[in-house]
Amino acid sequence: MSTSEHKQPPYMTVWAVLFVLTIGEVFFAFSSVPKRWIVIGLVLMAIWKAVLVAMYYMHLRFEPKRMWILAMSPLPLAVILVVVVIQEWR
Amino acid sequence: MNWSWLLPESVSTFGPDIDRIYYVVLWITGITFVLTEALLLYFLLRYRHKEGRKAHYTHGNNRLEIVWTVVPAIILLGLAFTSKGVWARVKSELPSGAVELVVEAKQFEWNITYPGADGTLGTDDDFTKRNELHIPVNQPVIVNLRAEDVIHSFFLPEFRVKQDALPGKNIPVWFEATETGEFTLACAELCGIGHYRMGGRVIVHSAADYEAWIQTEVAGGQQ
Amino acid sequence: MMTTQAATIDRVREEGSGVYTLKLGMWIFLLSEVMFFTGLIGSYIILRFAHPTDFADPGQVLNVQLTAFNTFVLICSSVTMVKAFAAIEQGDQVGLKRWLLATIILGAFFVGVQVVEYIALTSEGFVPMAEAYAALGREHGTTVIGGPLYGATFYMMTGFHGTHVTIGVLCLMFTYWRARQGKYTATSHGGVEIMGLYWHFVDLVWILLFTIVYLI
Amino acid sequence: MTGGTGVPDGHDHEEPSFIRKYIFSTDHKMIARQFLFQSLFFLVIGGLLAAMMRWQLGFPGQPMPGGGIFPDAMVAPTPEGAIMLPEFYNSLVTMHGTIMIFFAIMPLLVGLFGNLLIPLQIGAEDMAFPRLNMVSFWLAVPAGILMLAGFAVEGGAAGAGWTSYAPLSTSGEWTGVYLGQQLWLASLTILGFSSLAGAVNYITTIINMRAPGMTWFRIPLPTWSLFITAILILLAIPILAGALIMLLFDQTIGTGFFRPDVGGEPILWQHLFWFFGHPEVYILILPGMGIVSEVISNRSRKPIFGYHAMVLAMISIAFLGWIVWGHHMFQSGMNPLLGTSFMISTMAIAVPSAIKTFNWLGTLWRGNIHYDTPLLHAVAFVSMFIIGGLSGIFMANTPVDMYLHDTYFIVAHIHYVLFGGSLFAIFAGITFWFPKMFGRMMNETLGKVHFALTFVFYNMVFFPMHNLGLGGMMRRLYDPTEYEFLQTLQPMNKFVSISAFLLVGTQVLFAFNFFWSLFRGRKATANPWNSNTLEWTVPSPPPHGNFAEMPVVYRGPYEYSSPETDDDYYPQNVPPREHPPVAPAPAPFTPSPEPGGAE
Amino acid sequence: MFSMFQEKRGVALPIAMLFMVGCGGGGGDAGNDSGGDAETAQATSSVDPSSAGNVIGTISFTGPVPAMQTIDMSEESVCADKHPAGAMTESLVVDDDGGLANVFIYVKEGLEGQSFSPGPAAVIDQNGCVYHPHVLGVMAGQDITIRNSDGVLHNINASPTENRPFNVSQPVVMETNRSFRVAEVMIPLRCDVHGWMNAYVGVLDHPYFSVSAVGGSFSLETLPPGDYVIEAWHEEFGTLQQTVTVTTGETTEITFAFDESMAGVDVPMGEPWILDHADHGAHTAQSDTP
Repeated sequence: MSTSEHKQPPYMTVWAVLFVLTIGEVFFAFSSVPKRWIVIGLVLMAIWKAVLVAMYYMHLRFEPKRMWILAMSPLPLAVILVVVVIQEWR
Repeated sequence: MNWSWLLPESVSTFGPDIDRIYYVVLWITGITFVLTEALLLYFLLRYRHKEGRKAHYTHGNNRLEIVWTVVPAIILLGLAFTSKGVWARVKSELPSGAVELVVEAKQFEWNITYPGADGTLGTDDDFTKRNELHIPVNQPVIVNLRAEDVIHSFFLPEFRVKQDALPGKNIPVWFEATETGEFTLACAELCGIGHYRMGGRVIVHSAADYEAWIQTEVAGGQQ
Repeated sequence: MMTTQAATIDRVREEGSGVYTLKLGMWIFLLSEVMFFTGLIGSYIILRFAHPTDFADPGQVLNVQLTAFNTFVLICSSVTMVKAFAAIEQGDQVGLKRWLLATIILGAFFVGVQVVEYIALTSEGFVPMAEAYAALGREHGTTVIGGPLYGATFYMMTGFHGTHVTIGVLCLMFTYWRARQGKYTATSHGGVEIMGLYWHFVDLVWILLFTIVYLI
Repeated sequence: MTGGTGVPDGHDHEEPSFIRKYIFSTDHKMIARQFLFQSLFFLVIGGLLAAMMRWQLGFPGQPMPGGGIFPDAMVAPTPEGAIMLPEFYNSLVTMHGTIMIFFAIMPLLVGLFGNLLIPLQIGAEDMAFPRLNMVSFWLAVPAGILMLAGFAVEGGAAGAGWTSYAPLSTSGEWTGVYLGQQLWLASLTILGFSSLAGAVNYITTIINMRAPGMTWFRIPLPTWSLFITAILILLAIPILAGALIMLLFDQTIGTGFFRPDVGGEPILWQHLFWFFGHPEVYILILPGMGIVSEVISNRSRKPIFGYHAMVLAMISIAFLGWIVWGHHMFQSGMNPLLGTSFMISTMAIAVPSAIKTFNWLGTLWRGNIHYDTPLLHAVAFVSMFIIGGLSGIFMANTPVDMYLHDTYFIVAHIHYVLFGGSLFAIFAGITFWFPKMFGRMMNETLGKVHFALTFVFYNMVFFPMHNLGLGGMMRRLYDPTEYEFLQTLQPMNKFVSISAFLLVGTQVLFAFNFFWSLFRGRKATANPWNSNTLEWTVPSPPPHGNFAEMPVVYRGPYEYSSPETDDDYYPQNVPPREHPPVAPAPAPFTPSPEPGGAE
Repeated sequence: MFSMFQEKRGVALPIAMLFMVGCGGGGGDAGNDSGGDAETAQATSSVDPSSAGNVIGTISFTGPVPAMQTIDMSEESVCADKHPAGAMTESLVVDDDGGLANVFIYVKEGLEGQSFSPGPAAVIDQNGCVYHPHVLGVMAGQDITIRNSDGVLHNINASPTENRPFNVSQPVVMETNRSFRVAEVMIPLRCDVHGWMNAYVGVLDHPYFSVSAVGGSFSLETLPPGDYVIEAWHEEFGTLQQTVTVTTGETTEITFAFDESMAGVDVPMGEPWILDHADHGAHTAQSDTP
């Protein structure tokens, strides 16, 4: 925590990366890669962007570890819900 | 008044298996029930307040904790694993050489379509009966369960069969009668104003009678 | 970087989360928001998996270019928000107000674009009502693209995100008003930070929505 | 949200105006009392609805006594008298379930005890966000009004069951209920926001506002249970809210999420509902467990047996509770493989409950048990919860569930958990903390009589329901005698109904005792039960801001009959006798054992 | 349109939220006065009988007359006993000389600008698990006394387009009063407990309607002089129209001829209920699914 007391997080760099990733996503979505790979790639990029926002803009990177745990706690539930219910149509 | 904890006698092939599991559970829970409640009562009387007596000062006992964590876990999971076979057999394995019917539930009636003389559905000698499920004895029956409007539940108490009918889905349900006679068809899922009247009859014929019945129905339908 | 806050508020207490109460509260509220969007997005994923034919490939019905631009707007608003926070951390009142204003404008612009998009889509028959659904797509062909679930889930997700953005803008205005009164200082600016947390969360949700709804 | 500050505004000691003190109060104790009165009102309503249902079931097709007061949309006027209509019966089924769960039990456990106990037991002057707390209550009020409004609108109140399964609930064409169904959805959505506001408050308060020395494993069990409960609420309610809103759109603007006729998925509603619904079950029982632990430990003057086991059991319930929802859907056409895995996880979640039960027994063992009303109710909780828990194993078992699903066995089970469990815990809690809430003791004799009658009649009502279920009687039947295989059960239905009327009537005793004690009850001392926890270190009722100065905690909450003292109790804030009191360092971060770990 | 009345209720919701609390009662059922029959219900109107004329006529059906289907009521002994000869479906009732019954004849155009007020309540009786009459005409706002003479559970599920839908039940011998606010031709009624039970209600804002009796005869009496468009509606063969001129004191005679070629036409009617393959609703049900 105290490490970031004075120097500011690289807000503009993160912004640039987000911008590039968004452009990348759009082009990748309409590329001729097989659909499965498009989906995987897009999801990965989206997660990457989300993590960037959470880490730098929401300062998670500079919070005590217990805050990370707090913030991550609902994600397993989200996965459980979707993964289990989808089994209905397997 | 009927205070018994016995199930009504079952008339389907897998009925006895289900009942057996029920009675096993009944014994386990029954014994646990008696023991715990007796213990509770005993402690209440034995350790009731007396002037000047101080309670025993303890924060617990880890060995005990482990015991009463592990023992129930083993019993319960054992129960689960022993009974999952029956479940799979009833719900996910369809028998061969079965009579196929279509049961379409709608507010507030069961429309049962029979394959007719040729024994195949979808031909023009199919005929439909309202709230009357006729089946042969000692032969598996596959019911293609459907619903027109809302969710109903296809419940044959004596056969230990229960399956919700989902609109927009076709759910195959199988069972095999072991006795002839007349039994109950009921709706077990709240389906609206007339839910409580959405009953019907299950008539189990001997193989010969069933054939005869089909023939008469087909004949009746044509003229 | 929040230790100053935590110290002033929770000095003598048993140590809790290590962040000051207001911020902790916002984080916990955001957890429930996560679950809310889980419900909506999860239903969308499940329904799409169950009825693939009810949905369409990217670009057929939805205007990806416009929304990509809109995504960019929202990302920029996140940057301005975080700039506002950085400013007040240094006690820069003027910067705070400037950046907050920028965020408000960008957020409002995002909502505006979404409204325009809705109008265009409904005019193309892409509506949430099941019986009225008749999406002819952006080429205005004659065959209906996708099915009722497409319209319903789309408006459900984007609509609720839009609502969150709108609420965010209103809260931002409130924050701006307080900033105008000089309520925030270098040592006490919890309001700005939790406002930022909410705003970035909304941005984060949109990043996922944009990918899942528009691009996949 | 930018409104709240980190510091609760609890320090101003000038007398607030009547409005701020009794109506729009931000004092957690007042809000707790507001929840108490609102919930008791709804408890009465729910009970009356149940009584009407039992009339129809015990005496089907016979004119309802006093049925004449109901409008023609609810009853059929006949020469003999007014006979209940099926659609009205369906409304009763639905509203009884909804009101009891969402407007009686849940606000009593969470709204009342959460607000009352959390700040007092952790040594905080108030909730973290007092204004949010007030909002939480004042959202619950309109929600309740909307819920009851259903009875006043054309078509009557919601009639698709408290689970409101789609597509039955998607259109009045199926139920005959048009606007009522929408009011039901709107009401629950609003109530959801109320619960969320509460949950955020509880969690934040417990994490960040504990008095010095109040480490995680010195927190009293009621607060622990409410902490877990709040987490479940926080994560489960939003799912329900989403589903409710989707269903509302299906009804109003005609979307097709759950409507099969336009390609929607009715089973998705069931999954979303029960993904919320199972955590909800624990939301409804965990606080009860906490209260009972407190009462049993206190009244048997003995440390709670296996405190850590108790806490860990609750935590494991909080985790396992998320992967068992499918056991409500075994017969719903769910993928049978899912059925198997859900059966296994369900069996697993029975274990923590067993642990807690044995620990309660262990607490009573070699105790010094005082037979006060709270203890009687608490013990009733344990013994009834045993029955409820055990009967659950039957339905958890998929093959057996094929027969028992949607029969009265389920009805018996849920009432053994929610009435025999939660409600007895609530009686225990109210009688136990009544002095702290109102500064007066409740009448002991009346309390004991009320307990005895309630306990007997309660079992007369719900135990036979097991047998009804085994006889094959389905739930939510307007007239069971329509099935001849159920006619043999009719005598038992009569018996149950009569017992039910007696049970409802008995509650008048409680109401009388409650209000009589409110004004005439014996004045209560600060610590009438010789308890250890912090709420008893302040006057009854506690002043605004609770603690004169911040208390310092030296030990766990259940140090009863400790050898270190001559008394049989040892309050958490009493400095150890041997060495002089050492207050913890006022440095911002005293390290503490805590899930999540300190840096 | 199904979704349309949903939208209506959607709008109703927020408003209802506001002042729902106060208003008591279960709505709908005002009073319990049973009344005469729709045909004889003399509506008070501004028309001077002395200057009025009549229209009478017959409805004929040409083509092979399919045998009427018998209804299997064995489930409901109460009703079965009331039909010793066995109950017949009423969707197509033709007598030997081709007179078509259960046709709804009404003045479609020509009465613009005139106002009429409804007469006493019309009665629709559920007797022997059959609606009597099978086709009923009423005026907007006129009470309809729905009677259950069977004493077994019936539910009356009305799915109109313009009016408020309702779905009420009658578990015992009893009466319920309902009314439709605005004109609508036709509103289907059905009983979900007995799948075969259905009826149609034509709601008009004037009293000039009639239902063809067995044999196909009908009459529209005391019409003011003028030109009218008369429409005949049948649940399976759709509608026929013709123009007549009514002159004072005269009785104009017209005939409508339905034939089997018209079977399966899109019958103008309140939207049929979802997924109904059971009977007449079927053909319009398809147009429902997107």
